[in-house]
Amino acid sequence: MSEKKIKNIFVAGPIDPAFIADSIAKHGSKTAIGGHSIFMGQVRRDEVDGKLVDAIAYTAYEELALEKMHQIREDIFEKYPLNCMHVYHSLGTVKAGQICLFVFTSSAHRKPAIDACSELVERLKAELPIWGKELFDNDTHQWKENI
Amino acid sequence: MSEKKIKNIFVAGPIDPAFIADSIAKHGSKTAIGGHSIFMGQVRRDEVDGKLVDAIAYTAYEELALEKMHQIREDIFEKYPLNCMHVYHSLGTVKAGQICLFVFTSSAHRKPAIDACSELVERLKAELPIWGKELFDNDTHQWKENI
Amino acid sequence: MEIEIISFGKISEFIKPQKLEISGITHTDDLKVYLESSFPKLSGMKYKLALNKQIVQQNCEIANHDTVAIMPPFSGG
Amino acid sequence: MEIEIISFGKISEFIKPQKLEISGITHTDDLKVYLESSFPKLSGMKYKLALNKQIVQQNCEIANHDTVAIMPPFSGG
Repeated sequence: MSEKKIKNIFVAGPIDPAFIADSIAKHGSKTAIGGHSIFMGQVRRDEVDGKLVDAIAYTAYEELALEKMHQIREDIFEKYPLNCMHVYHSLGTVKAGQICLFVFTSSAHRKPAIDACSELVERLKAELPIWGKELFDNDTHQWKENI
Repeated sequence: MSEKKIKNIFVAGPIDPAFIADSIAKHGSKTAIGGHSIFMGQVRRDEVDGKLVDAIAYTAYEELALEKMHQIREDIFEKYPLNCMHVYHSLGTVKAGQICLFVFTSSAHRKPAIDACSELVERLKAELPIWGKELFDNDTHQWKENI
Repeated sequence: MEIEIISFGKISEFIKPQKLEISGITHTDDLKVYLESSFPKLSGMKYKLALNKQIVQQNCEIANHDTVAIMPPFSGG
Repeated sequence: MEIEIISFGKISEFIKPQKLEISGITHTDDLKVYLESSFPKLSGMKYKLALNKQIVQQNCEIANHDTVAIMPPFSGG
Protein backbone atom coordinates (compact mmCIF):
# COMPACT_ATOMS: atom_id res chain seq x y z
CA MET A 1 0.00 0.00 0.00
CA SER A 2 1.14 3.51 -0.76
CA GLU A 3 1.93 5.89 2.04
CA LYS A 4 -1.09 7.84 3.21
CA LYS A 5 -0.86 11.58 3.43
CA ILE A 6 -3.67 12.61 5.75
CA LYS A 7 -4.63 16.22 5.06
CA ASN A 8 -6.10 18.39 7.75
CA ILE A 9 -9.52 19.87 7.00
CA PHE A 10 -10.17 21.65 10.30
CA VAL A 11 -9.86 25.38 10.85
CA ALA A 12 -10.40 27.19 14.16
CA GLY A 13 -13.53 29.34 14.02
CA PRO A 14 -15.34 30.61 10.93
CA ILE A 15 -14.00 30.37 7.39
CA ASP A 16 -13.15 33.85 6.09
CA PRO A 17 -14.43 34.85 2.61
CA ALA A 18 -10.92 36.25 2.00
CA PHE A 19 -9.53 32.74 2.53
CA ILE A 20 -11.99 31.47 -0.08
CA ALA A 21 -10.95 34.21 -2.51
CA ASP A 22 -7.30 33.27 -1.96
CA SER A 23 -8.09 29.66 -2.65
CA ILE A 24 -9.88 30.62 -5.90
CA ALA A 25 -7.07 32.95 -6.98
CA LYS A 26 -4.45 30.21 -6.48
CA HIS A 27 -6.16 28.20 -9.21
CA GLY A 28 -5.41 30.90 -11.79
CA SER A 29 -2.15 29.16 -12.62
CA LYS A 30 -3.91 25.84 -13.23
CA THR A 31 -4.93 26.50 -16.80
CA ALA A 32 -6.22 23.00 -17.48
CA ILE A 33 -9.21 23.79 -15.26
CA GLY A 34 -12.44 24.92 -16.95
CA GLY A 35 -14.95 24.71 -14.12
CA HIS A 36 -14.98 25.19 -10.37
CA SER A 37 -17.78 24.17 -8.05
CA ILE A 38 -18.03 25.46 -4.49
CA PHE A 39 -20.36 24.66 -1.64
CA MET A 40 -20.38 26.69 1.56
CA GLY A 41 -22.32 25.95 4.71
CA GLN A 42 -23.42 29.03 6.67
CA VAL A 43 -24.79 29.07 10.23
CA ARG A 44 -28.49 29.97 10.24
CA ARG A 45 -30.08 32.09 12.95
CA ASP A 46 -32.86 29.55 13.39
CA GLU A 47 -35.64 30.08 15.86
CA VAL A 48 -36.39 27.17 18.19
CA ASP A 49 -39.19 27.62 20.74
CA GLY A 50 -38.79 31.38 20.66
CA LYS A 51 -35.02 31.27 21.11
CA LEU A 52 -32.60 32.34 18.37
CA VAL A 53 -29.41 30.55 17.40
CA ASP A 54 -26.46 32.87 18.06
CA ALA A 55 -23.74 30.48 17.02
CA ILE A 56 -22.85 26.84 16.57
CA ALA A 57 -19.93 25.32 18.47
CA TYR A 58 -18.37 22.48 16.49
CA THR A 59 -16.43 19.58 17.93
CA ALA A 60 -15.12 16.50 16.15
CA TYR A 61 -13.47 13.19 16.72
CA GLU A 62 -10.62 14.65 14.73
CA GLU A 63 -8.45 11.62 14.06
CA LEU A 64 -11.38 9.52 12.94
CA ALA A 65 -12.79 12.39 10.85
CA LEU A 66 -9.49 12.93 9.02
CA GLU A 67 -9.08 9.22 8.40
CA LYS A 68 -12.63 9.04 7.02
CA MET A 69 -12.10 12.19 4.94
CA HIS A 70 -9.02 10.60 3.45
CA GLN A 71 -11.12 7.65 2.28
CA ILE A 72 -13.83 9.92 0.88
CA ARG A 73 -11.20 11.98 -0.96
CA GLU A 74 -9.74 8.85 -2.54
CA ASP A 75 -13.20 7.59 -3.54
CA ILE A 76 -14.12 10.89 -5.16
CA PHE A 77 -10.82 11.26 -7.01
CA GLU A 78 -11.27 7.75 -8.33
CA LYS A 79 -14.85 8.39 -9.44
CA TYR A 80 -14.47 11.82 -11.08
CA PRO A 81 -11.75 13.32 -13.30
CA LEU A 82 -10.91 16.19 -10.96
CA ASN A 83 -7.96 18.55 -11.07
CA CYS A 84 -8.40 19.71 -7.46
CA MET A 85 -10.42 19.07 -4.34
CA HIS A 86 -10.36 21.14 -1.15
CA VAL A 87 -12.42 20.70 2.01
CA TYR A 88 -12.42 22.87 5.13
CA HIS A 89 -14.63 22.57 8.20
CA SER A 90 -14.73 24.82 11.24
CA LEU A 91 -14.10 23.72 14.81
CA GLY A 92 -15.12 25.87 17.75
CA THR A 93 -17.59 28.72 17.61
CA VAL A 94 -19.07 29.98 14.35
CA LYS A 95 -21.63 32.78 14.61
CA ALA A 96 -24.87 33.01 12.66
CA GLY A 97 -24.09 34.32 9.17
CA GLN A 98 -20.54 32.95 9.22
CA ILE A 99 -19.23 30.11 7.10
CA CYS A 100 -18.49 26.72 8.68
CA LEU A 101 -17.92 24.49 5.64
CA PHE A 102 -16.09 25.12 2.37
CA VAL A 103 -15.94 22.46 -0.33
CA PHE A 104 -14.15 23.28 -3.60
CA THR A 105 -13.74 21.02 -6.65
CA SER A 106 -12.28 21.77 -10.08
CA SER A 107 -12.18 19.93 -13.38
CA ALA A 108 -11.54 20.52 -17.07
CA HIS A 109 -15.25 20.46 -17.86
CA ARG A 110 -18.06 21.50 -15.58
CA LYS A 111 -19.90 18.24 -14.91
CA PRO A 112 -17.31 16.37 -12.78
CA ALA A 113 -16.66 19.42 -10.59
CA ILE A 114 -20.39 19.95 -9.99
CA ASP A 115 -21.22 16.30 -9.33
CA ALA A 116 -18.18 15.68 -7.13
CA CYS A 117 -18.89 18.78 -5.05
CA SER A 118 -22.44 17.78 -4.31
CA GLU A 119 -21.49 14.15 -3.58
CA LEU A 120 -18.73 15.36 -1.24
CA VAL A 121 -21.17 17.53 0.72
CA GLU A 122 -23.56 14.61 1.19
CA ARG A 123 -20.81 12.26 2.31
CA LEU A 124 -19.20 14.76 4.70
CA LYS A 125 -22.50 15.39 6.43
CA ALA A 126 -23.31 11.69 6.72
CA GLU A 127 -19.91 10.23 7.49
CA LEU A 128 -17.68 12.69 9.33
CA PRO A 129 -17.82 12.49 13.15
CA ILE A 130 -18.48 16.19 13.72
CA TRP A 131 -21.05 17.65 16.08
CA GLY A 132 -22.68 21.06 16.16
CA LYS A 133 -24.04 22.56 19.37
CA GLU A 134 -26.50 25.36 18.69
CA LEU A 135 -25.98 28.14 21.20
CA PHE A 136 -29.12 30.18 21.84
CA ASP A 137 -29.41 33.84 22.79
CA ASN A 138 -30.56 32.91 26.31
CA ASP A 139 -27.43 30.84 27.08
CA THR A 140 -29.17 27.50 26.60
CA HIS A 141 -28.12 25.11 23.86
CA GLN A 142 -29.28 22.21 21.74
CA TRP A 143 -27.29 19.62 19.81
CA LYS A 144 -27.89 19.79 16.09
CA GLU A 145 -28.87 16.72 14.14
CA ASN A 146 -28.41 16.35 10.40
CA ILE A 147 -31.53 14.96 8.81
CA MET B 1 -48.08 42.22 -15.83
CA SER B 2 -45.71 43.39 -13.17
CA GLU B 3 -42.91 45.73 -14.05
CA LYS B 4 -39.78 43.95 -15.11
CA LYS B 5 -36.49 44.86 -13.53
CA ILE B 6 -33.86 43.63 -15.93
CA LYS B 7 -30.58 43.08 -14.06
CA ASN B 8 -27.26 43.36 -15.80
CA ILE B 9 -25.04 40.28 -15.69
CA PHE B 10 -22.15 41.50 -17.81
CA VAL B 11 -18.80 42.65 -16.50
CA ALA B 12 -15.91 43.97 -18.58
CA GLY B 13 -13.00 41.54 -18.57
CA PRO B 14 -12.30 38.75 -16.07
CA ILE B 15 -14.17 38.28 -12.79
CA ASP B 16 -11.85 39.03 -9.87
CA PRO B 17 -11.71 36.51 -6.98
CA ALA B 18 -11.90 39.54 -4.66
CA PHE B 19 -15.26 40.41 -6.20
CA ILE B 20 -16.43 36.87 -5.46
CA ALA B 21 -15.20 37.15 -1.86
CA ASP B 22 -17.09 40.43 -1.49
CA SER B 23 -20.21 38.83 -2.81
CA ILE B 24 -19.87 35.96 -0.32
CA ALA B 25 -19.15 38.32 2.59
CA LYS B 26 -22.27 40.37 1.83
CA HIS B 27 -24.39 37.31 2.60
CA GLY B 28 -23.15 37.25 6.19
CA SER B 29 -26.08 39.47 7.18
CA LYS B 30 -28.57 37.08 5.58
CA THR B 31 -28.87 34.69 8.50
CA ALA B 32 -31.73 32.66 7.03
CA ILE B 33 -29.26 31.18 4.56
CA GLY B 34 -27.73 27.80 5.38
CA GLY B 35 -26.09 26.81 2.09
CA HIS B 36 -24.39 28.57 -0.80
CA SER B 37 -23.54 26.99 -4.12
CA ILE B 38 -21.13 28.58 -6.57
CA PHE B 39 -20.07 27.70 -10.06
CA MET B 40 -17.19 29.46 -11.80
CA GLY B 41 -16.10 29.05 -15.39
CA GLN B 42 -12.38 29.47 -16.00
CA VAL B 43 -10.67 29.90 -19.37
CA ARG B 44 -8.61 26.83 -20.24
CA ARG B 45 -5.29 26.99 -22.06
CA ASP B 46 -6.44 24.33 -24.50
CA GLU B 47 -4.20 23.10 -27.24
CA VAL B 48 -5.70 23.01 -30.74
CA ASP B 49 -3.51 21.77 -33.59
CA GLY B 50 -0.38 22.72 -31.71
CA LYS B 51 -1.59 26.21 -30.84
CA LEU B 52 -2.39 27.27 -27.28
CA VAL B 53 -5.38 29.33 -26.19
CA ASP B 54 -4.10 32.60 -24.70
CA ALA B 55 -7.50 34.11 -23.98
CA ILE B 56 -11.15 34.09 -24.95
CA ALA B 57 -12.81 37.26 -26.22
CA TYR B 58 -16.52 37.26 -25.32
CA THR B 59 -19.24 39.11 -27.16
CA ALA B 60 -22.98 38.93 -26.64
CA TYR B 61 -26.27 40.08 -28.03
CA GLU B 62 -26.62 41.94 -24.77
CA GLU B 63 -30.25 43.02 -24.84
CA LEU B 64 -31.47 39.59 -25.84
CA ALA B 65 -29.18 37.91 -23.32
CA LEU B 66 -30.44 40.06 -20.45
CA GLU B 67 -34.06 39.51 -21.47
CA LYS B 68 -33.45 35.75 -21.61
CA MET B 69 -31.58 35.81 -18.30
CA HIS B 70 -34.54 37.56 -16.74
CA GLN B 71 -36.81 34.70 -17.81
CA ILE B 72 -34.36 32.07 -16.57
CA ARG B 73 -34.08 33.89 -13.24
CA GLU B 74 -37.86 33.94 -12.83
CA ASP B 75 -38.14 30.25 -13.75
CA ILE B 76 -35.45 29.26 -11.25
CA PHE B 77 -36.89 31.38 -8.43
CA GLU B 78 -40.27 29.78 -9.08
CA LYS B 79 -38.86 26.25 -9.09
CA TYR B 80 -36.53 26.44 -6.06
CA PRO B 81 -36.90 28.09 -2.64
CA LEU B 82 -33.87 30.35 -3.00
CA ASN B 83 -32.85 33.29 -0.86
CA CYS B 84 -30.47 34.73 -3.44
CA MET B 85 -29.27 34.24 -7.00
CA HIS B 86 -26.40 36.09 -8.67
CA VAL B 87 -25.00 35.63 -12.17
CA TYR B 88 -22.05 37.41 -13.76
CA HIS B 89 -20.52 36.81 -17.18
CA SER B 90 -17.48 38.46 -18.72
CA LEU B 91 -17.46 40.43 -21.94
CA GLY B 92 -14.22 41.24 -23.74
CA THR B 93 -10.92 39.49 -23.18
CA VAL B 94 -10.42 36.92 -20.43
CA LYS B 95 -7.01 35.26 -20.26
CA ALA B 96 -6.36 31.56 -19.64
CA GLY B 97 -6.66 30.91 -15.90
CA GLN B 98 -9.05 33.83 -15.36
CA ILE B 99 -12.70 33.54 -14.45
CA CYS B 100 -15.39 34.34 -17.03
CA LEU B 101 -18.57 33.09 -15.32
CA PHE B 102 -19.76 33.31 -11.72
CA VAL B 103 -23.06 31.78 -10.63
CA PHE B 104 -24.05 32.01 -6.96
CA THR B 105 -27.21 30.63 -5.33
CA SER B 106 -28.21 30.49 -1.67
CA SER B 107 -30.98 28.79 0.27
CA ALA B 108 -31.93 27.78 3.81
CA HIS B 109 -30.99 24.15 3.17
CA ARG B 110 -28.34 22.89 0.81
CA LYS B 111 -30.35 21.03 -1.84
CA PRO B 112 -32.15 23.95 -3.57
CA ALA B 113 -28.96 26.03 -3.79
CA ILE B 114 -27.01 23.12 -5.31
CA ASP B 115 -29.71 22.07 -7.77
CA ALA B 116 -30.54 25.63 -8.84
CA CYS B 117 -26.88 26.46 -9.41
CA SER B 118 -26.28 23.51 -11.67
CA GLU B 119 -29.54 24.07 -13.59
CA LEU B 120 -28.63 27.74 -14.04
CA VAL B 121 -25.24 26.86 -15.50
CA GLU B 122 -26.82 24.47 -18.01
CA ARG B 123 -29.44 26.99 -19.06
CA LEU B 124 -26.99 29.91 -19.36
CA LYS B 125 -24.72 27.90 -21.62
CA ALA B 126 -27.59 26.71 -23.80
CA GLU B 127 -29.78 29.80 -23.93
CA LEU B 128 -27.76 32.99 -23.59
CA PRO B 129 -26.59 34.54 -26.87
CA ILE B 130 -22.93 34.85 -25.91
CA TRP B 131 -19.97 33.90 -28.07
CA GLY B 132 -16.41 33.09 -27.15
CA LYS B 133 -13.57 33.57 -29.59
CA GLU B 134 -10.48 31.59 -28.61
CA LEU B 135 -7.36 33.65 -29.26
CA PHE B 136 -4.29 31.53 -29.93
CA ASP B 137 -0.67 32.31 -29.18
CA ASN B 138 0.10 32.74 -32.91
CA ASP B 139 -2.53 35.48 -33.39
CA THR B 140 -5.03 33.19 -35.08
CA HIS B 141 -8.42 32.48 -33.54
CA GLN B 142 -11.28 30.00 -33.49
CA TRP B 143 -14.88 30.44 -32.39
CA LYS B 144 -15.77 28.27 -29.43
CA GLU B 145 -18.78 26.01 -29.53
CA ASN B 146 -20.53 24.67 -26.46
CA ILE B 147 -21.22 20.97 -26.78
CA MET C 1 -39.41 46.88 -47.46
CA GLU C 2 -36.25 47.52 -45.54
CA ILE C 3 -34.94 45.45 -42.65
CA GLU C 4 -31.85 45.74 -40.54
CA ILE C 5 -29.45 42.83 -40.26
CA ILE C 6 -27.05 42.26 -37.39
CA SER C 7 -24.86 39.24 -36.81
CA PHE C 8 -22.71 37.67 -34.12
CA GLY C 9 -19.83 35.32 -33.47
CA LYS C 10 -18.29 33.65 -36.47
CA ILE C 11 -21.12 34.87 -38.73
CA SER C 12 -20.13 38.47 -37.99
CA GLU C 13 -16.91 37.80 -39.88
CA PHE C 14 -18.70 37.56 -43.23
CA ILE C 15 -22.05 39.32 -42.66
CA LYS C 16 -21.61 42.90 -41.50
CA PRO C 17 -24.41 44.95 -39.96
CA GLN C 18 -26.42 46.39 -42.84
CA LYS C 19 -29.81 47.47 -44.09
CA LEU C 20 -31.36 45.08 -46.58
CA GLU C 21 -33.96 46.04 -49.14
CA ILE C 22 -36.11 42.95 -49.62
CA SER C 23 -39.22 42.37 -51.68
CA GLY C 24 -41.50 39.37 -51.86
CA ILE C 25 -40.25 38.19 -48.44
CA THR C 26 -42.85 38.26 -45.70
CA HIS C 27 -41.74 35.58 -43.23
CA THR C 28 -38.55 34.43 -41.54
CA ASP C 29 -38.47 31.11 -43.41
CA ASP C 30 -38.34 32.98 -46.72
CA LEU C 31 -35.71 35.27 -45.30
CA LYS C 32 -33.50 32.31 -44.41
CA VAL C 33 -33.59 31.11 -48.01
CA TYR C 34 -32.76 34.61 -49.19
CA LEU C 35 -29.89 35.02 -46.69
CA GLU C 36 -28.37 31.66 -47.56
CA SER C 37 -28.32 32.52 -51.25
CA SER C 38 -26.95 36.03 -50.60
CA PHE C 39 -24.32 34.75 -48.15
CA PRO C 40 -23.41 31.25 -49.36
CA LYS C 41 -21.14 30.57 -46.34
CA LEU C 42 -24.24 30.69 -44.15
CA SER C 43 -25.92 27.72 -45.82
CA GLY C 44 -23.60 25.11 -44.36
CA MET C 45 -23.83 26.52 -40.85
CA LYS C 46 -26.02 26.07 -37.84
CA TYR C 47 -27.63 29.36 -36.92
CA LYS C 48 -30.72 30.92 -35.38
CA LEU C 49 -32.51 34.15 -36.14
CA ALA C 50 -33.84 36.64 -33.66
CA LEU C 51 -36.56 39.01 -34.84
CA ASN C 52 -36.65 42.26 -32.87
CA LYS C 53 -34.80 40.64 -29.95
CA GLN C 54 -37.01 37.55 -29.85
CA ILE C 55 -35.48 34.23 -30.82
CA VAL C 56 -37.37 32.84 -33.80
CA GLN C 57 -38.77 29.44 -32.88
CA GLN C 58 -41.26 29.11 -35.75
CA ASN C 59 -41.98 30.95 -38.97
CA CYS C 60 -42.69 34.62 -38.08
CA GLU C 61 -44.00 37.52 -40.11
CA ILE C 62 -41.52 40.29 -40.85
CA ALA C 63 -42.52 43.96 -40.99
CA ASN C 64 -40.83 47.00 -42.49
CA HIS C 65 -37.90 48.26 -40.34
CA ASP C 66 -37.65 45.05 -38.32
CA THR C 67 -34.27 44.01 -36.98
CA VAL C 68 -33.08 40.49 -37.68
CA ALA C 69 -30.11 39.02 -35.85
CA ILE C 70 -28.23 36.06 -37.29
CA MET C 71 -26.65 34.01 -34.52
CA PRO C 72 -24.35 30.96 -34.61
CA PRO C 73 -24.51 28.42 -31.75
CA PHE C 74 -23.94 30.04 -28.37
CA SER C 75 -20.69 29.50 -26.53
CA GLY C 76 -20.89 31.47 -23.29
CA GLY C 77 -19.81 30.25 -19.88
CA MET D 1 -9.65 -5.93 31.45
CA GLU D 2 -9.51 -2.17 31.25
CA ILE D 3 -10.80 -0.08 28.36
CA GLU D 4 -10.87 3.63 27.78
CA ILE D 5 -14.14 5.38 27.05
CA ILE D 6 -14.48 8.68 25.20
CA SER D 7 -17.68 10.35 24.09
CA PHE D 8 -18.86 13.18 21.86
CA GLY D 9 -21.71 15.60 21.24
CA LYS D 10 -24.69 15.33 23.49
CA ILE D 11 -23.45 12.04 24.94
CA SER D 12 -20.35 13.84 26.29
CA GLU D 13 -22.68 15.71 28.64
CA PHE D 14 -23.43 12.59 30.70
CA ILE D 15 -20.57 10.20 29.92
CA LYS D 16 -17.17 11.69 30.72
CA PRO D 17 -13.89 10.26 29.43
CA GLN D 18 -12.94 7.47 31.79
CA LYS D 19 -11.27 4.11 32.18
CA LEU D 20 -13.68 1.22 32.66
CA GLU D 21 -12.82 -2.04 34.32
CA ILE D 22 -14.96 -4.67 32.61
CA SER D 23 -15.12 -8.40 33.00
CA GLY D 24 -17.05 -10.98 31.05
CA ILE D 25 -17.32 -8.57 28.11
CA THR D 26 -15.42 -9.60 25.01
CA HIS D 27 -17.32 -7.96 22.11
CA THR D 28 -18.84 -4.59 21.27
CA ASP D 29 -22.41 -5.92 21.35
CA ASP D 30 -21.95 -6.99 24.98
CA LEU D 31 -20.35 -3.64 25.70
CA LYS D 32 -23.40 -1.79 24.38
CA VAL D 33 -25.65 -3.69 26.78
CA TYR D 34 -23.26 -2.89 29.61
CA LEU D 35 -23.04 0.80 28.68
CA GLU D 36 -26.80 1.19 28.40
CA SER D 37 -27.32 -0.27 31.85
CA SER D 38 -24.50 1.81 33.37
CA PHE D 39 -25.68 5.01 31.63
CA PRO D 40 -29.46 4.65 31.36
CA LYS D 41 -29.79 7.88 29.32
CA LEU D 42 -27.90 6.17 26.51
CA SER D 43 -30.48 3.44 26.00
CA GLY D 44 -33.07 5.72 24.39
CA MET D 45 -30.56 7.30 22.06
CA LYS D 46 -29.17 6.65 18.62
CA TYR D 47 -25.42 6.20 18.79
CA LYS D 48 -22.48 4.45 17.19
CA LEU D 49 -19.30 3.08 18.69
CA ALA D 50 -15.81 3.43 17.31
CA LEU D 51 -13.20 0.91 18.45
CA ASN D 52 -9.64 2.28 18.26
CA LYS D 53 -10.71 4.93 15.71
CA GLN D 54 -12.62 2.52 13.51
CA ILE D 55 -16.38 2.86 13.33
CA VAL D 56 -17.99 -0.37 14.55
CA GLN D 57 -20.17 -1.77 11.77
CA GLN D 58 -20.59 -5.28 13.18
CA ASN D 59 -19.84 -7.03 16.43
CA CYS D 60 -16.09 -6.64 17.12
CA GLU D 61 -13.79 -8.22 19.66
CA ILE D 62 -12.44 -5.92 22.37
CA ALA D 63 -8.95 -6.24 23.77
CA ASN D 64 -7.37 -4.93 26.94
CA HIS D 65 -6.53 -1.17 26.74
CA ASP D 66 -8.74 -0.59 23.70
CA THR D 67 -10.36 2.81 23.26
CA VAL D 68 -14.09 2.93 22.64
CA ALA D 69 -15.76 6.14 21.43
CA ILE D 70 -19.49 6.65 21.92
CA MET D 71 -20.88 8.92 19.22
CA PRO D 72 -24.37 10.38 18.70
CA PRO D 73 -25.56 11.08 15.12
CA PHE D 74 -23.17 13.40 13.24
CA SER D 75 -24.13 16.99 12.59
CA GLY D 76 -21.25 18.59 10.75
CA GLY D 77 -21.53 20.88 7.74
